[in-house]
Amino acid sequence: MASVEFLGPIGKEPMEVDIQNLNELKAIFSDDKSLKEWLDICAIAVNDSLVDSLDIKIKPDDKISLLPPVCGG
Amino acid sequence: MASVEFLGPIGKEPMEVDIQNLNELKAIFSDDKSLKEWLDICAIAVNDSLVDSLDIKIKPDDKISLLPPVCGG
Amino acid sequence: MLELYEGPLHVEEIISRWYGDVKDKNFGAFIPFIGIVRDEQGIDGLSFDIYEPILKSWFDGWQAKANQENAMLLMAHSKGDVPNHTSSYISAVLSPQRKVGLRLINDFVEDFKASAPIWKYDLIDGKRVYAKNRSMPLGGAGLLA
Amino acid sequence: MLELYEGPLHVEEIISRWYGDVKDKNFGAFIPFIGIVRDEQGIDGLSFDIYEPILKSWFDGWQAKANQENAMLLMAHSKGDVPNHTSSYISAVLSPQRKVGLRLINDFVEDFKASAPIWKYDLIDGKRVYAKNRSMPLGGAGLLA
Repeated sequence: MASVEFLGPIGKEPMEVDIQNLNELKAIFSDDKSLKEWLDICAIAVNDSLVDSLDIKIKPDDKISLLPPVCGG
Repeated sequence: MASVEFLGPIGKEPMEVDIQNLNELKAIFSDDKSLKEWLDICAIAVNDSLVDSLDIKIKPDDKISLLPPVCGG
Repeated sequence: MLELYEGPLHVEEIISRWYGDVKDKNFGAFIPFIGIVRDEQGIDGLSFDIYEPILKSWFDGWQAKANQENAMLLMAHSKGDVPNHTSSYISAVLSPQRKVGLRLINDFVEDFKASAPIWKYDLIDGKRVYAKNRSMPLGGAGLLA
Repeated sequence: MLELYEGPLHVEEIISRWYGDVKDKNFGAFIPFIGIVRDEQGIDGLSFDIYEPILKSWFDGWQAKANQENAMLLMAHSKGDVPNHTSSYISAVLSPQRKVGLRLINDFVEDFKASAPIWKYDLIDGKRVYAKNRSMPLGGAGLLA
């Protein structure tokens, strides 16, 4: 199972998902009302690297992170 | 008499001159071999303000300064 | 070098230590950018979450870029609560050359604002309120929308 | 504020004092530029002459310009001899806004190099050698030639 973590202000507990790629994660999240306000504005990292394609293959030990808009300093 | 001071590396003692304008100072300096290497590269201040015209009137109490190229920091 | 602290930064200690560590290394310019929390819009301070793995790889990428110009970067940032009129953030550039240093501190701080995985909250009546309006989406945002 | 010192600057003292003086004044960004004398081309250090009346009016002009953007400038410079690996020059900008601060520190330091009436000498074998090649003529240079 790949893990999914929700960083910063999202305030949602981590979860585990059984998926082959990010398209499948998008489908899972499409029903999740708690994420509605976040999906538009979150970037996605796989194993701590930002990704820009839903076709990325996901392996069982992968870590997927949702990163909301940032403001350091 | 107006005073003339030679700043920074010029290393020349201050002098007093009886002149009406900077044209007359230019004429006085044209014979001064110790200033030959400096006149091309020096800026001129009258009473601590840089000037850009030889026609500036000089009054008896004025202070004229020669400022060679700078490098602070 | 990247330093993370709980709560406000001890600016005097950090700057003095960094200066002591680098002054013999023949960099001609040392340019720190020090961020101080402003008292505005009724906040008591700011609070920060940091995602350290991506912050570190972002910083290491900039360090490599700076090293190519014979320069070096230092950074300190707070986690958790930082009261008004204290510091949450210091970035510094060391460079042999003034112009390279001035360009790098500008570009580094601007990219920090756009890219560092840090989330900011206003502290209002003891609560953390996500500073959503001042925050910037990272590259690729909206992929799962 | 403009501070002139005989010999090298006490960087830790100056930065800590400035920070203490300004941290409650609601500037969000404090950006010092610290110049450190590099050991190069066999010099033992640098030495400086300053013409204070024109330095002060130049600085006051910049201070007025900074104030128009709600920013503030601080500067310290050495007179006389400054050994390698010590500091001869600090300029700092305080600004409510990051971008204004970063622009001002760049423009102020660059104009300082071009306009401040300060003469630099290399210290070589105990002698002062005017750094003519690194120096820049002021505006209107050559008027009496």
